[in-house]
Amino acid sequence: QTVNLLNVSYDPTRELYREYNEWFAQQWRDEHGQSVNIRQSHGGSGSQARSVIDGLDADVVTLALAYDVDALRQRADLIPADWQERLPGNSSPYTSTIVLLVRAGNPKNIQDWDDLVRDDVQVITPNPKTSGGARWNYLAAWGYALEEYGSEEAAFEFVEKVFANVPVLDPAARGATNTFVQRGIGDVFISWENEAFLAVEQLGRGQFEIVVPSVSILAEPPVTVVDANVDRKGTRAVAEAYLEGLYTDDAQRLAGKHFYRPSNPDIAAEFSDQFPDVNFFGIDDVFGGWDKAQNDHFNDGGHFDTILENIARNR
Amino acid sequence: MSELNTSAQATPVQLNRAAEWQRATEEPEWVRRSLIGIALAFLSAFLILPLLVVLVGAFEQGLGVWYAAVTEPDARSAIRLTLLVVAIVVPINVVFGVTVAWAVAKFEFHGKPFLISLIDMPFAISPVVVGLIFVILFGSQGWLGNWLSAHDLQIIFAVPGIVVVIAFGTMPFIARELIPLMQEQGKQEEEASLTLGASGLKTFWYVTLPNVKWGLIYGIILCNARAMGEFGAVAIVSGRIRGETNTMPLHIEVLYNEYMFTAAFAVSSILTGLALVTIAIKSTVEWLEQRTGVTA
Amino acid sequence: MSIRVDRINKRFNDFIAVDNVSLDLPEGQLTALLGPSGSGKTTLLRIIAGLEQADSGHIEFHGQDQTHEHVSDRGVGFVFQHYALFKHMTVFENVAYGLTVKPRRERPSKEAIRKKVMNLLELVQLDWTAHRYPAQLSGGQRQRIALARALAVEPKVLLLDEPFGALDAKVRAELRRWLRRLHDEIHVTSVFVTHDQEEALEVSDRVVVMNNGRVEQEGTPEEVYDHPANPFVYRFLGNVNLFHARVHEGTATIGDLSVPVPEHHDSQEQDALAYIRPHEIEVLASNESGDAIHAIVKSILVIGPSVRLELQTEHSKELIQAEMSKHQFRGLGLLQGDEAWLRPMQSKVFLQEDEAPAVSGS
Amino acid sequence: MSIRVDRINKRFNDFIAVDNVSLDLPEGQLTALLGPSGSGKTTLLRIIAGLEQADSGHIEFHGQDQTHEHVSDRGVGFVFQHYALFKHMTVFENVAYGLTVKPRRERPSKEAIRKKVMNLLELVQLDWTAHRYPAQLSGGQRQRIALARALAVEPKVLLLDEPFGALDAKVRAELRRWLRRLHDEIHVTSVFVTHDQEEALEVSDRVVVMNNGRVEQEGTPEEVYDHPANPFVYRFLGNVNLFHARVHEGTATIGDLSVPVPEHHDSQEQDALAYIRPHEIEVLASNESGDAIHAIVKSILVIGPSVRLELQTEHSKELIQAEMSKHQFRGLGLLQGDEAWLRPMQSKVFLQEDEAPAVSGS
Amino acid sequence: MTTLAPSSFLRSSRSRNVIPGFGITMGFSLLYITFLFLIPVGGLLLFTMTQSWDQFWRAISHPQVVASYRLSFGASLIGATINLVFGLLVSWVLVRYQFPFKRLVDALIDLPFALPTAVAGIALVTLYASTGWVGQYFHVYGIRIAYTQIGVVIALTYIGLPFVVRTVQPVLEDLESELEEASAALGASRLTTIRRVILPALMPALLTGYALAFARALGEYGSVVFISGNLPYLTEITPLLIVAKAEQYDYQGAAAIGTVMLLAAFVMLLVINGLQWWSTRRFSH
Ligand SMILES: Nc1ncnc2c1ncn2[C@@H]1O[C@H](COP(=O)(O)OP(=O)(O)OP(=O)(O)O)[C@@H](O)[C@H]1O
Ligand SMILES: Nc1ncnc2c1ncn2[C@@H]1O[C@H](COP(=O)(O)OP(=O)(O)OP(=O)(O)O)[C@@H](O)[C@H]1O
Ligand SMILES: [Mg+2]
Ligand SMILES: [Mg+2]
Ligand SMILES: O=S(=O)([O-])[O-]
Repeated sequence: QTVNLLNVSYDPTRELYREYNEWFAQQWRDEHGQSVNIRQSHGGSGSQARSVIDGLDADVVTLALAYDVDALRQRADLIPADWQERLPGNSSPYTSTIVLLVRAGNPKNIQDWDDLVRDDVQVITPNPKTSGGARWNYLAAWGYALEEYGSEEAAFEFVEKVFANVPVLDPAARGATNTFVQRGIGDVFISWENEAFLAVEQLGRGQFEIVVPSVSILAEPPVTVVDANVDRKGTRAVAEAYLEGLYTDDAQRLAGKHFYRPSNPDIAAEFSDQFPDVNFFGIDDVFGGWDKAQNDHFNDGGHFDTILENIARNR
Repeated sequence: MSELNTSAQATPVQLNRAAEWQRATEEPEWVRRSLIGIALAFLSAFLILPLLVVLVGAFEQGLGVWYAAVTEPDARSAIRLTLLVVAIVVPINVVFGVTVAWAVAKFEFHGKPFLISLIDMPFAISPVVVGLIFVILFGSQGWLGNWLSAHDLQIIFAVPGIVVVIAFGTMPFIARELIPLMQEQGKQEEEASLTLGASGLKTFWYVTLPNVKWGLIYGIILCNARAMGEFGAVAIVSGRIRGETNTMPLHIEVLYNEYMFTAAFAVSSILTGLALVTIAIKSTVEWLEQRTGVTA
Repeated sequence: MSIRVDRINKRFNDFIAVDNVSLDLPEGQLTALLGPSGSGKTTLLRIIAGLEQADSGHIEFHGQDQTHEHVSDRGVGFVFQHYALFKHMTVFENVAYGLTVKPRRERPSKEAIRKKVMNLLELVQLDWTAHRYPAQLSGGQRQRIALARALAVEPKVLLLDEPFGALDAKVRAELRRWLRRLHDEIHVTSVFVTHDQEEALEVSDRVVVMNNGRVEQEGTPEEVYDHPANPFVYRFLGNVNLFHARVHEGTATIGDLSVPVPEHHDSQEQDALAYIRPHEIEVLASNESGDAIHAIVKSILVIGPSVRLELQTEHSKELIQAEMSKHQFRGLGLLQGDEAWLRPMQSKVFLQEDEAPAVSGS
Repeated sequence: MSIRVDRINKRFNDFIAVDNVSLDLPEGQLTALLGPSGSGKTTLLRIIAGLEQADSGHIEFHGQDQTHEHVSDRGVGFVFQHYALFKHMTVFENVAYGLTVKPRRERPSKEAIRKKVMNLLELVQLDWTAHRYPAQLSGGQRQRIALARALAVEPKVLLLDEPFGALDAKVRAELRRWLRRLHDEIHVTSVFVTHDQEEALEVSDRVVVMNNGRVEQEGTPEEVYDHPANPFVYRFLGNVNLFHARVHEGTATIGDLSVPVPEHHDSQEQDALAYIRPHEIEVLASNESGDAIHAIVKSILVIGPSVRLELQTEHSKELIQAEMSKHQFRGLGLLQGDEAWLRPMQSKVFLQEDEAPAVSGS
Repeated sequence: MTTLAPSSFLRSSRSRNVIPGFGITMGFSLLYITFLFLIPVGGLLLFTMTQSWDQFWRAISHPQVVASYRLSFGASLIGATINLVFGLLVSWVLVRYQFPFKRLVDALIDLPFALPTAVAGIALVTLYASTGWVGQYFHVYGIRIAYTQIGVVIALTYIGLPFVVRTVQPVLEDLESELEEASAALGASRLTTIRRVILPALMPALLTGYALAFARALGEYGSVVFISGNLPYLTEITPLLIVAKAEQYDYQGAAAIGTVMLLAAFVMLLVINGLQWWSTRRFSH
């Protein structure tokens, strides 16, 4: 008989998991003689976590950031506290970063984060309140400014200026990509690296260029089994195998193919041509972990709300 | 003036030219033309152009691509789910619409205006709020969540939840078409039928129903279209499981978010096509009926 | 099938629509319920049909209590003022309806239904409209179809609510003669509602005059016309002139004229009003007998075969109307402004406290 | 203001609604346009008002050509069958409407408007309704308000399209007398449309009888009633009996009875029909003079003040109707089934080829 | 006899009317409304009340939320007003004039009812983005439509379009031409007749259509998210904010704002039905 597995994921992983699911199903059948049917759900990372908390029957979640996954524990006790220790690399089988996507020939001559605060530049990013990717965007910019200008105040001011240049704030990463790519709005799109590649390689060959900023954040999209659900459904084995499979060489290559940075250094090396070197900083180092970051920046009354208020006041 | 008079006298039986005289209920030709022009321009901008966008988008890359997009398994499943939901929701709403219209139109009771307002409410409630309501009620963190999971009942993120929010949002359509119609019809034909010995059910079937047939069909068409097209509420309670809980509008959004614009428009074109076909059927039949002079 | 209406009461909220009405409507007769608007005619008729339930009282058909029977079991034929034909059915289907909705066991065969319907359509002289829809017929034709439809189920009694009310004068006049002839042919006990006194007098075997939910008088058309029981009926059944009079011991005096009123033989010098219809006034060019009422001719109106004079007297607030044939009028040789003398040929005197409120203005 | 209708033609698609009609309507008179349904009365009235355009022909008011004037400039008052009152305005606002829409220069002051409106409302005896909405009035009251509204702008001519058509019999009878009196007071040239011949005869100074878009006859009510120009007018103005007759050199023979018909003095043994109204037939209990028509009394119907007999003779396909007063009838002492003899007091003989198609059934 | 009260209640409603079926139809209707509507909506209100007044007030009066009200109400008002004007014009043209393809145009009016709002949103943004079919011509003059408040207004106009037309059309069809003729005969110009006779007669229908279009626009989500820029304080509509709150696990805040929307809708409907009741009571027989 068939096992059903539900993978609740965030927006930009669609293409990756479509291919990985096929690979895994094949693998599982070969090894266990059992067919597995993997169902996918995609959306903004936060909204997906919310659905799982409210009862969406996910066996595994593969979200954009640890905070959203941790919400499954904090709000519904679906996973144990040590969930992030269960798999290598903070449970992130692949990583990514935030880059800048500009139009072909880089007409606005955008080279680094500093160019995003120029008056003549329009910036596209989704809304950090609802999009996981956007929170990485925000934190990347903040981290850059903190390093460059040395103070929290300066970083605040910098990020405020960036968001003051944002004309459209889509709820999720994919909407923002569409806005920049399809509708031609904005001069620079702060984007997941993988989304940026997708745009350059597939959506509009020759129409876009990737600009790698001097520093950026190391984005670790984590994965986990949803213990409460798999135990109830009796799918733990296959669910765990599904996630562990992500660390196999084949899967790591798939991740690379879909422009995620493989966590396995050997496989990563195979893709070194594809991924430029970036000066990374990590969320734990700069922001003291996701909980604190979320609390300081994104929760109601956090820095981001103040930034929005300031922008509205100055407009 | 004098010239006109003399010519009139010279040939007294000349035909009066229409241009010299303005009918009391009509506007001058130029006003008429401009009004038609403005109205058509407005409708083109707001109705025809979006329609064209969908159709052009759908067929831009040829019929083959269109066909592939609408027969792809996820699309098929979205279509199937949508039709399933419609097949549940529309009949329930027909029954509700007909019964509530019967009660409201044929009987006097206290609180009638209040009841009518209640029926109207879903028109005005944001779909988003509707979705939220059912998450709060049936979500696993919600009030009935524990009980539901204890009994292994899945409402939201499954077909029942989608059915419920769509039924909620489309509740007024049929009732609102029928109530004024039945009120206007009055009770005399029903009374006539009863005096002729017919039972209540026969009276309803042979007399009431044929009289409100077109209102009912129109209501069904609208209810059906709305049920197929409901987005905001479904987006919140569906869980967006590909091939499983994605209705057509959600599937369209998925496709759009996967940069498959042609496919998105192709699936949209099915919904649009269904809407157009039902609208076309409705007006053809109306026209036929007018021509045979049953209503005059 | 005779109809017995026994102490029927009906109120709507606080309004008494039918007030303790009892009636016996004999078998095979055509009875008119006549009364002004709002007098409760429709309500009473609907109670007889079972379309409305009385608050108290009984309805019997041929001695059988019907009070608790449902309308669909009473076997009444009901004809509505606005026809209430089924718009979406052809004339044929309309007339056949009552037969086709019978339970299967009692339902006649298709052929039998067809025959019966065509017979009825012939009866109402509209067999050629069988395949039309009601919308394609004139008002008068529709009303005849409504009648045929009611007759198709062979009702025990036929009830008609202002059947000609929606039709125009000429068609109405034709149709009422037609109804009379039809009734003479089929002889089913019938009750019809009207507020047109001419219609009631011309068509019916019996007239029931209603006012304010009560029966004011009932009897044959001649009885109620010639001997109205009270001022209301007097006024309601036609134009009437009012003269001031004094009544003393069985004699009423209007000016010089004395009229015997034996019914008031015990009155003493009481103010009264004499009711006299326009055609019951004899108009004289000279006061030969010396006991006529003096008047001045104010206007002369020739209406087809008859002539109406308006005359001024001292004994009436308003102008007195007198009617006569053109022939008679020519004999008088009166002109506008001339003097004339009036002598009532027939009259009815009501003491002042008797007088009912005037029939409403319009 | 006199009205002149000059060779007006109007067709709707292929249907000729008004067929070369010319009329002169004298100043200050009340003219009735009388005719069956579809005869073009409304169309003609609307052409006079300027609500419809004639295909050819002219309309003149007091010698001034109006053919190309817009309705709002013709200064006509128009009263519609269904009142056409403005529902969202009070009675006062309705009547004031025509004054308030005048261009500022011509518009009377507020106070003047108020006065005028209240005067008009008094004229139609409805000043107490000023602040009501039309929905709160009865049909008859609404029609009087419609009239007041039309009069407020002091129209040169007043046009009324079946003003009483929507009212019930009793109210209609009252309102037409009221209209007559009103017209006698204000004397504005008026045309009103009706298909009720009694209404036309009673109210108007002149009657224009129309049929199939043409004028069949015009004249005073007495002229058209007493001397109908053709069989159509004869039938249309009231009940009529038809007798088979033969006409030879100025004499018509019905059975034993000879009637002089000088207008047919050159006819030779021609088949003809004699038209005789029910009240123009003298009914005798015995054939004393020997020249009456033999008949059998088939039915006797007492309708209020008069009695209608239906009699069978050999000289008419249908039953003959005779009418007389109850008084006369009593003198005859006839019973159903008795023999009787008929003698026409007045009649009109039309040769067979003259006969117009019968007035339609209903 | 102990059950006298309820049974006599049922009897009394039946005795007034020989038409059968009151009990069963009324019963089913009430049941359906209760389960599908009253209980859920009551649930939302109860849920809202589980928070303190302070919490509630803070949630609904946050400046960002207030800004979204301003946009939602403002754009809905403008959209409904545009629909009022053009809806009247369109129904006038459809009822009074003849032109080619009239039936087709008439049928198309229902399209916004029928087209899924997401599709509408995507189609509208395709049209009105600065690269879009229409938007590009405005772009030349520096006018942006999509992603601005104008875009929101356009989406809300689109989805409310049928309401005014479909409420006004039947009234206009039934309007007796005699009223206009009477007005003309009394000397009024065409414009005066329209202003003083026709418009007042259409007013109840216009208001109903206006209120329905407004109420519907207020809650609209699917089509707007695509075409509005969703910028907080600027182009963020209230329903989006409700969604955003829910996504951040703040159900109480979402419910609080949802309750405000619910009450607004309820007030709208009360106004509509009140107007109708008032006008039928006053002007119709
Ligand atoms: N369903 C009802 N609810 C309240 N009042 C009613 C109802 N039906 C009738 N009435 C009132 O009862 C009274 C009698 O009405 P009914 O219809 O019997 O009069 P009618 O004699 O037929 O008058 P008309 O000649 O106008 O038809 C009227 O005053 C009417 O307003
Ligand atoms: N607008 C129109 N289009 C087509 N035919 C019309 C129109 N108006 C009137 N007619 C036709 O013209 C003929 C005369 O109509 P009109 O209304 O003048 O008759 P009428 O004498 O007033 O009849 P009624 O007594 O029924 O009102 C009728 O056969 C009618 O069908
Ligand atoms: Mg009645
Ligand atoms: Mg007419
Ligand atoms: O899918 S996102 O959460 O990155 O928007």
